Amino acid sequence: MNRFAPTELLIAALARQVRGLGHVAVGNASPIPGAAALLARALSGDAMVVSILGSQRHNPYTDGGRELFDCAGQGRLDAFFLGGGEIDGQANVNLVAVGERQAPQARFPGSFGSAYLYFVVPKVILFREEHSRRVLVPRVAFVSAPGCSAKGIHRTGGPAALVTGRCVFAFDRARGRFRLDSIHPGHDRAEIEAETGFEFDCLPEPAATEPPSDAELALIRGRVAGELAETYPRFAARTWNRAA
Amino acid sequence: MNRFAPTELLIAALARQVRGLGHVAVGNASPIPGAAALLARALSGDAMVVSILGSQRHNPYTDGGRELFDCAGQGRLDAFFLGGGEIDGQANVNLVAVGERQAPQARFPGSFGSAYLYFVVPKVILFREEHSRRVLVPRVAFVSAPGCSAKGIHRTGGPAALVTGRCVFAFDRARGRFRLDSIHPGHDRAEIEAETGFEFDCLPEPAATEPPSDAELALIRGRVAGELAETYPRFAARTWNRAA
Amino acid sequence: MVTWIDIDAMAARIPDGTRLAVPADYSGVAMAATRALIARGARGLRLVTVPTSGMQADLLVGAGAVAEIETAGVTLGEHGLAPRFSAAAKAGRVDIRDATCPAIHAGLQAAEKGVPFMPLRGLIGSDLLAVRSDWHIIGNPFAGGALETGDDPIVLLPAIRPDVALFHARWADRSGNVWIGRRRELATMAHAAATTLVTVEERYDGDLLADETMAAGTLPALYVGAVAVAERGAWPLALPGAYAADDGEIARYAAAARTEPGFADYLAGTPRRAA
Amino acid sequence: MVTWIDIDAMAARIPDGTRLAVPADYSGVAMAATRALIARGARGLRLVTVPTSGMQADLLVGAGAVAEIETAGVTLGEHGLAPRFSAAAKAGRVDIRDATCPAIHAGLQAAEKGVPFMPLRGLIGSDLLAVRSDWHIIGNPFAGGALETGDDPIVLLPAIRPDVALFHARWADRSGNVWIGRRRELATMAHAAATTLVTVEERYDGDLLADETMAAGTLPALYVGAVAVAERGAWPLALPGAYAADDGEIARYAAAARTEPGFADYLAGTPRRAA
Repeated sequence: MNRFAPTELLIAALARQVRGLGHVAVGNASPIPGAAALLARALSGDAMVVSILGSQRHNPYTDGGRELFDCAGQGRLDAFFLGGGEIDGQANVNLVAVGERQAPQARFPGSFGSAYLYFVVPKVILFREEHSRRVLVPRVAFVSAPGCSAKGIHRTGGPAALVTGRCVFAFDRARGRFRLDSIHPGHDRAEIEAETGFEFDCLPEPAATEPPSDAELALIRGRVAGELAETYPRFAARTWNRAA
Repeated sequence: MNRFAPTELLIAALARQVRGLGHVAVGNASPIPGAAALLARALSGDAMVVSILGSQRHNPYTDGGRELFDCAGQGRLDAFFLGGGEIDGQANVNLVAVGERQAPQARFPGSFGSAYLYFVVPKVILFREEHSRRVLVPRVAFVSAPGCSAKGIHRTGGPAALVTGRCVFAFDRARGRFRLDSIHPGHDRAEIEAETGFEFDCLPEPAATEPPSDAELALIRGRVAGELAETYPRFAARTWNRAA
Repeated sequence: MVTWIDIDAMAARIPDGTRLAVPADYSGVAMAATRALIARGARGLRLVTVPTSGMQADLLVGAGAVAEIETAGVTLGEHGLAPRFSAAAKAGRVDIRDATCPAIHAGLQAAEKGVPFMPLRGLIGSDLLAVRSDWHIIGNPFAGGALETGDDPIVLLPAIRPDVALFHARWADRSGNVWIGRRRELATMAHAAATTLVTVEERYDGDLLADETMAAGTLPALYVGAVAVAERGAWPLALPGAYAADDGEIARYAAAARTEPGFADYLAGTPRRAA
Repeated sequence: MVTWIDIDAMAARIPDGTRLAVPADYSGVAMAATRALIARGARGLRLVTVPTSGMQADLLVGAGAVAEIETAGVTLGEHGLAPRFSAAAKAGRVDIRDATCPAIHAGLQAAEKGVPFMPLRGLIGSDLLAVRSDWHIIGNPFAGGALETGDDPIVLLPAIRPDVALFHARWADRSGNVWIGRRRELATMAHAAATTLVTVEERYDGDLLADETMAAGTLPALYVGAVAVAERGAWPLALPGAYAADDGEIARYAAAARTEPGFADYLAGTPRRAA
């Protein structure tokens, strides 16, 4: 068996979520999703178009900051990774604040592109490494972007999965609920239930999250680490001792 | 006295209409207005921004075909020259067709930017060399762009003058009528009345249109002719025997 | 990945009935591909000129390839009115959807943004509104009036979503990135269209996106369906920055196309490729 | 004609209360001018981040220069939350107009086009609509519903018209044309703003519009009010294509700005110009 860091498992698990897609984008402050997209591109033989926000080299856009969103509106973007200060069981995402609007207890950076991309990107992969009741809440305090929409609301996309430091949930849009699909090595279902603030469905026998293969690990530590270091030098240095 | 061609008088007369302005644009198939704008720029010591549609060298835009219109919407464009298949006494302009819509007697090229620019460019200078009852009609068959708008319609611009091969009319927006301001050398008021299909006001003593000065003529035949030949090689060759 | 094909294969990718966006004469017109399209006997095209056209539209209309044309203007410029366009208009043979330049730009921008419409100032009081039943007037909600009957009326234009955008450019690289320079209406067209077909003077040796100077004027391959090499592919029109228009040839066309037989002779006698 | 001035004169052209548009960290942030603005004691700025910001917004907020900030996000990226922004938010000291990235781009495009609003998909069901009373929902008139209560609701966003856009770029030429490369949000910002102030690494020797390759990435001078030379003017942030971020300096800031006294010490101890 190969040995891998938890971060590398997450990268491989996220990459699997976008396998076979044509065009995948990664937003702000997302080194692990960034690495996952770069891994997926490497595994596709460079058939996949990948854009990493903030990267010059791994960014095919030439029409300014709006091109990512325009692409999504055109139906040209297949998947996007999204984080969240809070995420609830209906896949609502909060990137704004907790508490009173005028004087919140916690202030997050802001909604970024979520309030738009969540509606028009077919496969939005939620990612938050911290898996705790602080993050995975019964009901978000502020809906930056709703997980589900009423009929009659223009919506061509939405949440497909939630990957955390402990497990992978799939999102069932018809039911508006998460389903525990696989548990990362070293974690278990009781722990996940204890640390999750919302109710979720569960496969009778949730699988173990598939570890990265040797080939994937080699790509992650080689090409992907090198490509990622341009945009996330601190992360790359910390994870693989890699400079930009 | 200097000697000049009728075309050179028109160029000088049109240039006078935009004297002192900051930003002047010229549209499709407009060699005489193009020369006028280039003359006005030369006379301004290059303080005036000029854009000639179809020119690479005399075109400051870098955001594609829409930038001219966006500039106008922003209030950044001071003047524009506009022609017309038909023009009537209310300064309505027809660039589309005469006769039945399904089977017109005459079909003109189309409205180009008129239906927009006429509303948002403070000073639109109408120009049509042919001054006849065929062109200057009581009422245009098709309003590409209206000369006047009702109160409550967003309108920050409109017609300021009409220059023809015979004279210069000013347009009075409050009254919605043209006023004969000056008559080109070699023409007279009776002839203008005979050849104009709409009613117009008249100064008690319309002036003679001021001929181009020696300095203007030198600029027209030198720098302006050379600059214009890039976009209008046939016109420049015909008028000044000038190659691009 | 972008496919490199020849211009006949490109013409075959524009089936009858295609809603086809083409640029103005100053932007790089795919004239060689247009002749290939006529040679394959294309019919029922729904042209969108961005925002105007000249000899390209006139040729396609004259050849009977066009069912509908949305345009702000068709003219041969210094060579006068577009004769086959004018004749077809008078005979009622083509559905002309008259527009105005910024309306075409705005409609494409709506498609580019994935919104159903775009507002535009002006227009109110123009007879264009009478012939464009697909344009709507609402009261500007930001002026506080009622939407249906409000103060400050403003026109909403529907998104224009071409099936194919077709143009000619100087270079494309191996991956299919296309250098368009400052002719950015080509990018808007490509973003708005389902796919884009491009003819180029030559293949660019290198990666257009790797050099930031070139990248600034590059349409990324992700919008491009196929590329064909067509040397002097805009002939007899100009490719700005590369070559000027062949004025004599356009004059020959303008004279010939005054009559239908003259037009037919011109078509029969014109080489598909520039000399 | 564009005026060449120094950064203190530039800071003086941004009076208290200015609605000031600034780009995201990847686009060229005028950090030297920002320090000059803080040094002159600016107050009451209404920041618009295009569409997000980092250390620039945090510095301005921490220095008490900001009354209002319209933003899709403020973060120090790999260095964590923006500490002074978060503290001001919790204390209710700044009016935060939360937005989402494409809403800011669309609002600027509305101003660029001279229209009062721009539609945008998405948004419906987001609490952003609850805090943005200036956003309107209408029924899409192209779906056939009634405007007031129609099917297919869609959000209209008001135009964003900054008084000043401020950014840092590599080059401007003598006439004030500015090379922005493929960072075209800078062009949109400049088109939308009443005027634009630019700091540059150096003056470009030549005419940026004369060379079609450079022109493709150039903002024309007609939008630019003044230019100042500020070598390493984005420091400690990156100027993509020219220099990387000074990671150690940003880390020093992130640590210091956790507390108000630490922030004050940082401000007092930081050189106005890059070392």
